[in-house]
Formats: sequence, C-alpha cells, structure tokens
Amino acid sequence: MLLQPEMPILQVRNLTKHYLPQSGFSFSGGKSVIKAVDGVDFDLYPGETLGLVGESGCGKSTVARTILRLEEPTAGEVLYRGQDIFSMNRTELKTLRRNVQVVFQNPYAALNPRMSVEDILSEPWVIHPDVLPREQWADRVRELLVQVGLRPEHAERYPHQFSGGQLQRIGIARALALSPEVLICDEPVSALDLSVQAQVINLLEEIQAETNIAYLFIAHDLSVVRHISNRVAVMYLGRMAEIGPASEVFNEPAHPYSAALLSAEPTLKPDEIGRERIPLKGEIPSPANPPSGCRFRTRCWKAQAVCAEQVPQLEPRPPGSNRLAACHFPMDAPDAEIPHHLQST
Amino acid sequence: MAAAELQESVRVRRHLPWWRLLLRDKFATASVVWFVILLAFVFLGPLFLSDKATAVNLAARNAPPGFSHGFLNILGADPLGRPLLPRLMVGARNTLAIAFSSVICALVLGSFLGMIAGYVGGIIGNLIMRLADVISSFPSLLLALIVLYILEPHVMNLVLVLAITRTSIYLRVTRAEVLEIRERAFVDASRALGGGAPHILRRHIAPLVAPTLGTIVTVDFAAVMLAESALSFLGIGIQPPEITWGLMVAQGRNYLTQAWWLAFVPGAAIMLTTLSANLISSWLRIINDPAQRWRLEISRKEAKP
Amino acid sequence: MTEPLLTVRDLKVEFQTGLETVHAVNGASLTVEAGEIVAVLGESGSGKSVTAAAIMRILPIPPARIAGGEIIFQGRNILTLSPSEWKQMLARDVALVLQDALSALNPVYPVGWQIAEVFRVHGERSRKVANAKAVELLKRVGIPDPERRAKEYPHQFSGGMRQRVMIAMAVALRPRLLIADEPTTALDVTVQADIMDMITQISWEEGMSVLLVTHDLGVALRYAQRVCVMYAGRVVEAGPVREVLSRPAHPYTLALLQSAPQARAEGERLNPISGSPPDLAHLPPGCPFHPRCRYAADVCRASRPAETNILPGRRVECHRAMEVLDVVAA
Amino acid sequence: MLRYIGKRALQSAVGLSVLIIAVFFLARLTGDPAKLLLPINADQALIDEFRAREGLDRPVIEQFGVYVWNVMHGDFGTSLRRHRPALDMVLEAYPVTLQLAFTAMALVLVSASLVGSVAAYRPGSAVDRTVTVSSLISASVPDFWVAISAILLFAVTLQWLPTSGYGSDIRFWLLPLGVLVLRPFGMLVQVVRASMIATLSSAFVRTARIKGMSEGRIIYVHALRNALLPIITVAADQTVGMINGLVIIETIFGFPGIGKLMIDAVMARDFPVVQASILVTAIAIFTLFILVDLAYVALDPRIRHR
Amino acid sequence: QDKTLVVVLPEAPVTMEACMGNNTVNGRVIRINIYEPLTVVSDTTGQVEPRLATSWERLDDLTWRFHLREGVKFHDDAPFNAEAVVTEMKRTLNRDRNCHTEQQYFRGFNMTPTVVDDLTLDIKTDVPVPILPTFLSTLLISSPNSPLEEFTLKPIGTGPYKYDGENPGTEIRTVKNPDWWGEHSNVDAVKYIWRGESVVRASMISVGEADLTPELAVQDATDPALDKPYVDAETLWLRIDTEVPPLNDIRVRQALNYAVNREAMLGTLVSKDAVPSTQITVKGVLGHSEDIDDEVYPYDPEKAKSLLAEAKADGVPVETPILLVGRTNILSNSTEVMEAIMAMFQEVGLNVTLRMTEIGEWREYHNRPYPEGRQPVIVQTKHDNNRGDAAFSLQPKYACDGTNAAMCDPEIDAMIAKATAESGPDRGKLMEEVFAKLYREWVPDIHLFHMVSYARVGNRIDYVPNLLTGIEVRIEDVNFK
Ligand SMILES: Nc1ncnc2c1ncn2[C@@H]1O[C@H](COP(=O)(O)OP(=O)(O)OP(=O)(O)O)[C@@H](O)[C@H]1O
Ligand SMILES: Nc1ncnc2c1ncn2[C@@H]1O[C@H](COP(=O)(O)OP(=O)(O)OP(=O)(O)O)[C@@H](O)[C@H]1O
Ligand SMILES: [Mg+2]
Ligand SMILES: [Mg+2]
Repeated sequence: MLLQPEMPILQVRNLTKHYLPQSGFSFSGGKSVIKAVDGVDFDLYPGETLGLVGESGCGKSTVARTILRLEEPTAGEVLYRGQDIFSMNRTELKTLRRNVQVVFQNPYAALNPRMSVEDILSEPWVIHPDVLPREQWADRVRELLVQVGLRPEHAERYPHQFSGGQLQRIGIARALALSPEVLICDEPVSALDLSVQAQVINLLEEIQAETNIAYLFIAHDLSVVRHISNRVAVMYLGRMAEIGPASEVFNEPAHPYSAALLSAEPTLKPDEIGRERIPLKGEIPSPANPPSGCRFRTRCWKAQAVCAEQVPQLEPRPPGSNRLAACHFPMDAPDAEIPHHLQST
Repeated sequence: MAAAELQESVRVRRHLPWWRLLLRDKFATASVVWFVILLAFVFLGPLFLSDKATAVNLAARNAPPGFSHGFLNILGADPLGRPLLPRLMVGARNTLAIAFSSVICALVLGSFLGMIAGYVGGIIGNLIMRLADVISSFPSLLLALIVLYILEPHVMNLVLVLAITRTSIYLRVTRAEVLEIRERAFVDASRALGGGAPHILRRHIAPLVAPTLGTIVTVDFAAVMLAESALSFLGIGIQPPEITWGLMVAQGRNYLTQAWWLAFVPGAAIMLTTLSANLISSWLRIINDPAQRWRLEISRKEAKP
Repeated sequence: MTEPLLTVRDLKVEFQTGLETVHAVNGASLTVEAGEIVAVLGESGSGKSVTAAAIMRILPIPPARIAGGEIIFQGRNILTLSPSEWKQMLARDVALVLQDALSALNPVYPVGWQIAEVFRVHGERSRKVANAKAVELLKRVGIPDPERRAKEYPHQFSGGMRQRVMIAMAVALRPRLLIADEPTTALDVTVQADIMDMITQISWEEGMSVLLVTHDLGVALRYAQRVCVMYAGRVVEAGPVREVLSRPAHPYTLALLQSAPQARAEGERLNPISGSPPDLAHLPPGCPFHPRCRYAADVCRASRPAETNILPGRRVECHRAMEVLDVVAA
Repeated sequence: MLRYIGKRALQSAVGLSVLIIAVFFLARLTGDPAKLLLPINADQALIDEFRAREGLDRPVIEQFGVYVWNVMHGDFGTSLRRHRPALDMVLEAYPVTLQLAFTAMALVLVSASLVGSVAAYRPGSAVDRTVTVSSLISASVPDFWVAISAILLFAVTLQWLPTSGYGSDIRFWLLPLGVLVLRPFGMLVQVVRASMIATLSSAFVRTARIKGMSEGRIIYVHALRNALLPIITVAADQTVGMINGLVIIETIFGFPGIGKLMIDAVMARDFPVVQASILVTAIAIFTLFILVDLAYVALDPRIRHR
Repeated sequence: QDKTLVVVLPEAPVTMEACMGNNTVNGRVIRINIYEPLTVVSDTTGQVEPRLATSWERLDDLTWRFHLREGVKFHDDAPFNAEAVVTEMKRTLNRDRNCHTEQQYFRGFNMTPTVVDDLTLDIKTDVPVPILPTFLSTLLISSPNSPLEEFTLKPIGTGPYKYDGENPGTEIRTVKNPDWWGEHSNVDAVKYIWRGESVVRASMISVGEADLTPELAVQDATDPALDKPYVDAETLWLRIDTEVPPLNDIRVRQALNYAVNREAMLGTLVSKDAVPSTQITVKGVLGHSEDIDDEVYPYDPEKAKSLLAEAKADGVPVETPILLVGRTNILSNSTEVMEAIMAMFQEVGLNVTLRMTEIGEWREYHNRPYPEGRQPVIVQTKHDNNRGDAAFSLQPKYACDGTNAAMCDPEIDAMIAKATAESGPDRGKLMEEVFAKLYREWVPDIHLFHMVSYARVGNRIDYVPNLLTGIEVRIEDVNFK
C-alpha cells in the first residue's frame, strides 16, 4: 500500500502561514508575525493514512485549516488532484469541500449547541442537497450514529447532553456524511475513551478499505498514530522535522525531536513502564520569534553551532530511504561527527 | 446495531409538544392569552367598534372607570366622553401594526447589517459601523420631521422613522455577538462542509444571536410605542382622529390631575403588551435552548409523584 | 487501618433530560487513601466526571440531583455540609483540575491574579503577598519567567501552560485531595508527561492524594497506585493498578485493555468492546455490562452482582469474576 | 493605541462630515423657516425679504458652501429665532446635558448590573420574575407620566422635594435623574440578565466556585466582567437615545439642556442651531463610541491581542 | 419679608431685544416692565393712553406730534428724549434686523421722525395713518446705547424694573428701578423662570415655589381660590375656504355653523367662562360689533341638514370630502375641540376628515397662496388682537389680498379700506359694519369662542389678571400682601 505509483490526491508544497497581529489594537507593540507554519511539504496518496504528530502549538491544526482553506495561506500551494485549491472559485471550492472533510480537535466547540444531533448530521446534506434525497436523511442520520458507536435515539438530543467522547463521534459522523475522499482528522480521538477510540479507528480503517479514502491523521497519542498510519510526519515549530513510513519513524527515529517525543509516550508494556524518557529542556519557543537555523536546536541535546546557522533541509535518512528528516545530526549519526556536507562551512 | 432496534427508535419523540410546554409556564400562558385578545382587537375591533370609539358624548366627559356610564365606559371615558375601552380595542390595530412593523424592520435591517459587519468585517464592516454611528447621532426627532413632512404622516412612514432610529442597537449588538460566534469551531466546521456565508449566518449564527435580540425586541416594543406617543404629542406623529395607544397616552397627559385614567389605561396596555412579549420571548428562549428546556419539562415530573 | 481520606459510598446522581431520567452515577463507591494516586478509568459517559463534580459539589442542580449515597471526606459527609462550610474546605482541603483549561480560566483576568485570588479568598489580606505566592507557584509548576507570565492573560498561554496554571491554582493551598479530571487529555505526550510528573511530584512532596480521571491506561499504569474502573455509573472494579491491569477480574476491564492500540500488533484490527454503551436512562436489568459481555450468563441478566473482594485490596462487581481471572491467567 | 484612537478620530471626522451634510440638506426639506418665524399674516414680500436676508434664497449648494466656509472659520451661524450665535447657545446648554446623561447612565449601569445579575443567578426564581416584571414596567412606562406623577407625589403631596428647577442642590436632581434612568434601566436589566445567564454557565465560573469564593464575588468579579461587552454596547446606545428622554426632563423640570434646545430649534427650523447642536452632540456621541471601543479593550484582553 | 416675586412662565423668552417685545414669550418679561412704549392701549376701554409720551396731536393727515415725558432716564442713566425715540425707530425699523415689531406692525407705511425739541417729536407718514398712536404702543424704547445691529443681551429701558442678570436657560432676574418716573408697587425684584407643563406650574404656585403664572390649561385650573380667569383676547374660530365648492355655497357654510354645538363644549373642552363668538375681535377692541354679539348660531342640526339638502338639490356637491385642518397645541385642548367638531360635522352628514398638523404644515393651508385645484378646506385658527384696533384684523383675514383670507368680495374690500383710513369717531362704527356684514351675509367663518385663560396667583400677592396678561405681566400691578 505504501507509496502507490498513482498521483497523490493532495500535494502540499511549501505551505506557509504567518499570522499577522491584527490591525487595531496592538498594545504589545511591534509587528511580529507568528510563523505558525513555515514551509511544509508533503503528499497524501489515495487510500493512505498520514499521521501528523508534534508538540502542541507546532502548527498541526494550522496545516489542517489551511488545507481546508479555512485560512488563506501566506505562501505555498496545495494541489487537490493537481488543481491548486487556493485558486479555486466558489463552485470548485464547494466541490472540494465535499471531497475533503475534517474532524475537529475540540468536540465541545465543534458542534452548535443549539442544534439537535439530527440537525447537525443533516447539515452536510443541507449544504449539498444533491447528495441525498431529503426523505432518507432521518434514516441515514441514525445509520451514521450507529456506525460511530452511538444510539439512534441520540439523534434527538442536543450536544450538551453528551460526554466529550460521544460528541466527537458525532463530529466524525458529520464528516463521513458526505463520503469524502480525504478526511483531515485533527485529533479526532483525543477525547475518546479506549473502546470508542478503537471503534472509531476500526471504523476509519473499514471506511478506508471500502472507499480508498485518504486520511491526514493529526494526533498526539502516538500509539494511535502508530497503529493507524502508513506514514508519519513529525512537525516541530511550524516545520517538518521528519516524515517517513510509520515503522521506520517509530522504531528508529532519525530526528532527535522524534526520539524525545516517542520516549515520552506512556506505554502499557510492563517492561517499558519504568523506561526513562528523554527530557526536553525548556518550553517550546514562541513561533513569533523562532530560533534561527534548526528550530529544535534550543532544546536539542545534540545541537552544535552549525544548527544555529543553517536551516537543515528534509533529506533522505538514511540516504536513499523513503524517510526524510531535517537534521544536521540525526540519531543514527554519531554525536560528534559532522555530516560531510556541512564540513565546508 | 440490529436493524429492528434501529427501526424502533427512529422517530420516537421525547419532547413535549410546544403547547404543553407553554401550559407549564403560567406567565407565558397568560401572555399568550393577552396576545390572543389583542389579535381579536386588531381584527375585530375596527370592524365592530369604530363607531363606539369615536362617538362624542360630552355628558360622559372624563367619566371615571366604573359602570356609572354603561359597560363601554368601564375603563372610563376621554374628554369628549368617548369610552376608553372601545378606543383601546380599536387603537390596538394601529398601535400593534406600528410597533410590530417598526421593531421587526429595525430588527431585520439591523441584524442583517450587523451580521455583515461582524461576519464579513473589513472595510465593509467598518463602513457599516460608521454609518451606524452617523445614524445614531442623527436626532430621531429631526428624522421624524423630515420623513413625515415630506412623506405625509402615514402609519407606514412613521414605521420607517421608528425603524431607522431603532436599527443601530440591533446592528451593534448583532455585530458584537457575531464577532464572537464566528470564531467558534462549529462555524469552521460548517465552512469546511462547504457552507457559504448565508448558510452559516442563517443556521449557526442567527439562532445564537436570536436570544439576545429577542430580549431587546421586547423592550423595544415599549420604546417604539412611547416614541410614537412623543411624536404625536409634538404634532408630527400619528394624529387624531386616528387612534393609537401612544396617542391616547399623549392626549391623556394633559389630564393627569383630573382624569388619571386617560393616560393610565393606554399606558397599562402598553406595559402589559411589553410584559407579555417579554414573557413569551423568554419562554421561547427557554424552549429553544436545549440546555434550558428541562426547566419546563421537569415540572411535570416533580408534580407527578 | 485508618479511615480513608475520601470514601464515596453508593453515590447516585440523576439528570433530568426531557421526559427521562439519566442515571449518570448509579451507586458508585470508591475510596482514596491519604497520599495515594487513584486513577479512575472507564469509557466515555461512564460517570467519571459526574462523580468528580459530585465530590466537588459543583453539579448543576437542577437538572442534576443527588439521588443517594454519601461522600465522606476527612470523616464528614460533605453532602450534608452547609454551603459556607463547604466553601471553606474548597481549595483548602480539596481541589479540582478540569480538562478544558482554556475555558476554565477567566479570560479577562491575568493568570497571576487568578492564582493569587485563591489566597485572597482564603484569608490572605495582602495583595502583594498573594501575588508573590502566585509567582512562586507558577515557578513551581515549571512556567519560565513567572513574574512576567503572571501578568499575562490565559489566551496568551499554550494549552500545556494553561493546564499548569490550573494545577498551580489547585495546589495553591496544599489541599489534601486533588481531583484531576482528565488533566492531560488535550495535551501532547511531552507536555502530558511533564504535567503528570509534576502532579506526582507534588503529591509525593505534600502527601496529597490525587483522584485522577483518565482514559489513558498508560497514564494510569505509570502514575497511579490504585485504579477504579467505572462502567455505567458504577465502579465495577478497583485495586492496585498493576494487578488490575495485568490481571483484570471484570470482563469490562479486560475488554478495555484489549481495545488499546498497544495491545495489538501493527496492521491488526483493534478490538473494541462490542455493542454500544448503555443508555443510562434505561439501564438493563441485572449487570449493566451483560449485553456486551462475552462471559454473560443467566445470572448476569437476572441480578446485579454484589461487590466482592476477590483478592486482598481488590474489589469487583461481577458474577463471573473468577472465570475472568482464570481466562486472563491462561 | 494612540494610533488606533487617531484612526478612529479620523473615521469619526468623516462620519461627522457625512452627518453634517445629511443634516444640512435634509433639514432644508422640512420647510421654510421664514414661514415659521415671521408673523402669521406675513405676506410673500416679507417672506422673500427674509429669505434673501438669511441667504435662504440662494441655491442650497451655495448655502452649504457658505456654511462650510464659515464653520471652518469658527462661525456656526446665528440663530434665526434668537439672533444669537448658535454655538454660544449650544455650548451654554451642553454641560447640563452631559452632566444629566452621564450621571444617569452611571446610575443605570451600576443599578442594572446589580439587579440584572441577581435575577440571572437563579433564572425563573421568584426574584428573577420580580426583577423581570419590574424592569419591564420601568422600560415601558411613559416617562412624562412618571415625571408629573412624581412631582405631584413628592413635591405637592409629600413636599419632600422641590417640584422642579435646576441647581447644584442634589434635591433638584433626584426626580429628573429618577425619571431619566427608568427606561434605560429597564432595558439594561434585561440585557444584563440575558448576558449573565450565559456567562454564569461557563466553565470559568465553575472554576471560581471550586476556589471556594463567595457567590457575590463569583457574580460580580468573575461573571459580570465577562458579561459586560453586550451590556456596554446597549448602554452606549441607550445613552445616545437618551436625548429624547432629556427633552421631557428638561421641559418638565426646567433644566437648561441641549435636548430642549435642539427640539425647539428643529420645530422652528432654526437651521444654524439645529446644525450646531447636532454637530456638538455628535462629537460627544462619536467620542462615546470610541470610548466604548476602548472599554472593550480594557475589559477583554483578548480583543487587545487579537 | 423678601419682596422678590417669582413668576413662572410657560416658555423662556427668546430674546430680550426691545424690537421683539411684542412677541408674547418675550413681552411677558420685558414689555412695560423693562421697556416702555410711548403709548399703551387700555385693556378696558381700548383707548390709547399715555406712557412715555404724555400727549399727542395730529398736525395734518400725515403728521403726528408727540410730547414726551420729562425727566425720564434709561437704566444706564442715558436721558430719555426725542433723540432716543428716533434712535429706537431706526433700530426697530431696520429691516435687516428682522424685528417682529417691524414686520408685524410697521409694514404698509413709512415713518419719518423729526426732532422738534428735546421732548417733542414729529412723525410724518407717507400715507395717512389714523391710528399711529395705537401703532406706537408696540414700539418699545431702549437705551440709545443699545447695539444698533445685533440683538441686545442686556435689555436697557426706562421701565420700572431693570435687568439684573440671568442664569442662561434657567432664570432671569430684574430689580426695582428706583429712578422710575411712575408709581411702583411693593415688589422689589422679580425672578422669571419657566416650565412647559401647566400642571407643574400650577404645583409650583401651590407649594409656594412661585407666586404667579399665566396661561394655565383649563384642566389644571382646579383651585378657585388661586386661579383667576381672564379674557386674553384670543379668539378661536374656523376659517372656511369660500373659494372651493361646496364651501362656496353660503347654505353649506351656514349649515356648518348650525352643526356646531358650542354650548356643549363650554365647561368641558373649553373653560366655562369662554364666550361663544361671532367675530374675531373681543369686546374692548375698537371695531368690535356688539350688535352681532348675541346672534350666535344656535345648535340646530336639523336646520343644518335641511340647508344641506337644499343646497344639494341645487346641485351643490355637498358630498365632496372636506378637509378639516387643525393645529396641534394652538391652544390647550385644540385637538379635542377639533375632534368634537369633526364629529358634529359628520353628524349632519358632511364628509369631513380631520387632519392635525404641526405649525409648518398648517401654514400651508392657512396662508395665501393656496394651491390650484385644492380640496375644500376648513382651517382651525386663532387670533389675538391685543392692539385694540380691528384694523389689525380685518385686512389680512378678509381682504382679497389678505394673507390669511380665503374669500374675496370687492364690496367688503372697499368697506375695509374705508374704515381703516378713517380717523374720526366713525372709525369704530365703520369696522363694526364690516364685521356685521361678514357675519350676517358672508359667513366666511365658523366662529367658536373668545377664550379665557387662567392665571394662578399665589397667596403672598395680590394680582388681578386682565386682557393684557396674555402678552405682558405688568409687575406694577402686582403687590405683596
Ligand atoms: N488565528 C491565529 N492568530 C494568531 N496565531 C495563531 C492563530 N491560530 C493559531 N496561531 C498560532 O499558531 C501556532 C500553531 O497553532 P496550531 O493550532 O496549528 O497548533 P497545533 O499543532 O494544532 O497545536 P495543538 O496540539 O495544541 O492543537 C500556535 O502558536 C498558535 O498560537
Ligand atoms: N447536563 C446533563 N444532562 C443530561 N445528561 C448529562 C448531563 N451531564 C452529563 N450527563 C450524562 O451523564 C453521563 C455521565 O457523564 P460524564 O461526564 O460523567 O462521563 P465521563 O465518564 O466523564 O465521560 P468522558 O470520559 O467522555 O468525559 C453521560 O451519559 C452524560 O450523557
Ligand atoms: Mg491543534
Ligand atoms: Mg468526563
């Protein structure tokens, strides 16, 4: 299934999103832009799941929002089946949104508290009336509810009557209502309990098997990402740190940040419970004022002078493999050794 | 899940019908009754009572409330001896027509512009807001004079004046709320589904702004009726022989020491109507707010055991 | 054996929704000993948050109603305390950390102010002292440059930092008991680890008990000493965390463990619990788990299992606990 | 921030210009001041003479040009009716009105916040019902009716207060303020109540509760400040709308304010006074709106950092 | 005892300028009290009496000679003399100053004053003005030091009280002028304040906050001990547009008169002391015809109906919708009166609709030129001839080119011209004839009432309001008890 020869369904090229402090009040002075996403590239192929992980605030959601064109990018392009979504007109965009759907991070906020579940789940068909004839809405709503592990009679309830996990399933059901080709899942299972999480993941996998849907799966629960993803991308502070087949990234992370991340994962394996995690010093730097060179260098135990000077590019690690990493001193390289391409400087 | 189970649970209604929820709220029920009576006035009053309402009978001049001058004079009579009760009933049509239309026009116009200002923002939003500033600082009396002088003091023109002067509050409140609501994730979710601005404004934003606006609307009823009264008094609003409650209040003002009921009776009608509108609107707010609805549903449970 | 710090006994909480009554907590019992960390596991909707809210007495009443049971904290039934008595104990003796730290912090006041407020409402006269203590706390929960950050507003903080602020606020008065309702669910693993480390450390240093509501088995295993597993508003199994998670006695606990992604090899399908969660308004007769239970027998359909102590320190509510233990052992 | 104020001031200046242009041209559609100011049997010759003298016979656009030119030189014209510089008249009346309006609004804000919050604390309770009903009555009661009844009661029957009059003695202010406050109070209580009901159910209120603080502090320190934005929006609008209430107060109680001045000028088509008083009040109103925006920022730090 | 009189007026004075002093709102404060004219018209006899002039004579058709009072000084100590009168004439008659007095009374002839000596003044007119002394009762004399162009802010006259400052918008104060030539009352100072609501003014007198207020609304005059009625020269009537059918038919106009029940309105909508009227001037005005005073149309709806039927039989379109135009606040209760009258007209079968208008709009109906092809209109109007000579009333109301007239009859025109030119003893007689003829033969109006007003007079003072109280409140007539 990996790296199909076919065309990627989404191609993200140099995606950049800088937030300008809004005009109006700026007591905090200065015109410092927040570089939420700063030149991200990746492809998404039909039928695959790309996991996207990274620390809170590193720009995962912003990537998702920009792909959905909920935000206008600062630079870069996103090609959906070869067509740049940022130059789409209104009708093209509407079609795109039928095919590219999203599940949001915060289930409490993502559902309108005034609408019943029935209304929430039929909203996609209100917007795209040609998808499903009206008479079938009620039945389909209940089917969707059951599909995501809820009860049909929940259709008449309102969001405040559900727990967070139940709400998230409603959000997933809504995204599935249009049978999209790409589903961007922005931490869809973070708020779910294990069993439901398993259901949802199974569900997502089933749907993928049936429809060849592609997932961009953002999560911070590494075990889930490990389970569901074919490929994994690790972001740090608006940049891609590492991207590659899931097994490679998880088993032998190339980027020190990936390694630290993986070590922090709580595990169920008895032998690993006492495992030491690689502690990261300090907080994640502000995206308004990111470190020069490699963005991770301020917290990296391997950082050297060069890291502050040169921005590491995504390169195959080990050379020739499918996995790309942006690091001057990847994990497999001995600490002291300076990669030869840097030696000239 | 089993298909049978699915089938069974489809269309099971777990909510009371609205009228039973209404009966739960005694105040709202009373308010609806008052409005039904008003509607009867509006449709039947002018049909049957026009003559009674305008028949001058100087013998019953300023008759106090009571039965001394016959049933029609139960609420008293005005300086021309015209009975207040039929006048109130006949006046209901104009009064409510003016109040409803102006408040609704102001609401529609204000909330529409407010939504645009809030949702679209940018230059257009700014433009709308500054326009609102200009309109708010335009004295309503001058506006009334202009419109009514140029366009005759007709009910519809009066509505125009009152609507314009009331618009800015709806505009501002709506915009403020929209600014907040549009940042919520469910709005993004709807956009991601392909929902355009009209869809989102209608389905997501309007229902959330509605309760706040509802509150203002009901109080505005009173404001509009009294504004109309003030205009009449200055000689540029509705004028006799038309009848409106506001006009009745304005005319009764001269007799406060002698015949307090002249201003009081229509004033009380205005108050009652405002009160009823408010009680109904708060009832509506409760039944439309899923998180509050139980307040009405619960009472039966409590009463049962 | 001394009396536990907190004993929840047969707690029942109902919600009135529409025409029906949701039995969100339906006879839950649990204990927390002084100084220990107890994890509460359970699927979504099983009543974990409601139980926590009931202990804190912040249930929205109505529609909620405490239908029965008692909550004994430091020897007193908190359900019968007067509101003012209870307000005295809040923050001083028992504190709560909520999951959604963004909405749980007041957006219009600086973070430091909000922490200092805890001291001020509990007797600290001097604004200066309270502020100094707040800065101290911020430092303690690992916020760099606390003097400056204390003057900033919640929206200027990242999710992880907000959660730290919440924790700082909660531990400000060194409560005996900290209830943490999914404190790290929204956070990424590195931050989660930081925060949990911090809670554990404070607990250890102060002898503070923690009731930790979580979904995450890994978190429970790593940080808690004991665990309570909730299902349909009841605590169906309780015991030392390693024992319970390695040798579950309740079929629900077992199923929960099996549904974790870690329990599966890559590429394998996950193994969720069959069926759907119970409708709390219409609980089935007998054991509430029986419709989804692989081991259900007739007795399970007929009667609700009583709580039994199968092993020392382990409590379970299952007719067939022994069979389950055996299966696991096998 | 200064830049922001500058920007808003500039926008306001544009708004003011639009307003003045609108007032100038629209006012002239309401009829000929000659016909109102001259004796009832004035003949056409006299009317024409008057118009020529006041420059009203010239094309409106030219009149406007002259007006703008004069305004730029600080001359706001002379009252057609009173033959005094219009600006002097307006500035004489201005302080009284400002004092009345702002005292009233301060009272309204404080009292409505207190009362509305109490009502919102337990929606549907007896307290809430009482507050709702009484605030609605206060919003829908004709103010002149109250004003006169209050005079008859407090001044004539009980003789506690003077009937009317303007002075620094607080007793002169009690009744006018009481009446002026009624309508905005009724309106604002409703808004406070609605806004507070929403706020009181938010998570941070729960946090406040678990800190163990008193309900009063929860309501007034935590919830109210968050609920304040819509309240201020409406309060500002009510302040602006107060000019109508002011006319009544000023007429009945004999306060020498701008409300009566403006109404009289409008009714007499005394254009220079109409224009000057609108300009001056509009400046106050525009300033108020800027202040409201600044208040938003002061009250909600999120706006500042957005 | 503090002898400061507090007068509460219905409206603030608009200006204190002498040449605006005949406007009621201003006159109540400044007329006579601060500024005095050369002559005054008696409220009882209608005769012209001396004030600053002690006597006058007509030298020829065009010239009048006035002898001025000796030893009079302005409040600023400037001497009052012929020169001062000339200066005031310049000031008042300067058309650029937009003076009400000039516009109202001094149109239609030109005056040339000549100073004969310090206290003697000749005034020459370009046309004969038989009632020049009456006209001069409106010319208030201010100090020659008053500004010539602008309106003064500090009135300086010769009167018994002098301006003593004001709180803008709240009160105006005057104090006794010790140098006044006349006999003072015992009032030392006066404070003028104003309140729009008549009920508030009434209350202020009751509780002793003020001593005197004119123009109380009928319904507030509830205390017979304090409230004093006075005929205030205001006459209320309806003017018929006789130039449009069906109102051009006299029978229809008579029918309208028969249809009105004046008696029923007395004591209800208008004061019980009001007098049903037959002409627009009150008794006491030169030219008022006492002959027709008791020929008030009786209330006779049957007669009205039969007149209408008669007219209809002759092809008069009596069903044409007639517009009844009222003016809000023309008098208190004006609206109620109009509503009652509308009902009465409808009673006799006329198709009448009422339209209450604000003054600006009302003038469109009331003043010439009227639009071509207009609807038949009946306009509510009032008149207050307080200058004591009907000439001020007849020309504008009934002459073909009268600004407020809606009739044209050359015969009447000739009669008016003749009467107003007459200066002899027949003058009154001639004018009386015009009124009688109009009333009996023309019926251009529906006369209603000579109104009365009420003044509330506080317990501390003695004051008897009179015909002139409507336009001037002479403090010299007020005494503390
Ligand atoms: N509208 C905005 N204006 C300014 N800055 C923003 C905006 N939205 C996001 N940011 C900033 O951009 C950065 C990336 O945010 P983003 O939400 O994409 O992170 P994330 O990786 O999804 O984090 P999390 O795991 O917490 O969801 C953050 O620093 C955030 O503060
Ligand atoms: N206000 C309410 N009205 C009706 N039902 C409610 C209300 N609040 C909670 N419930 C119900 O109570 C039950 C228990 O909810 P609770 O929040 O305790 O679950 P939880 O175990 O914390 O779940 P999660 O892990 O998803 O947070 C749920 O079924 C929920 O639907
Ligand atoms: Mg995110
Ligand atoms: Mg929970």
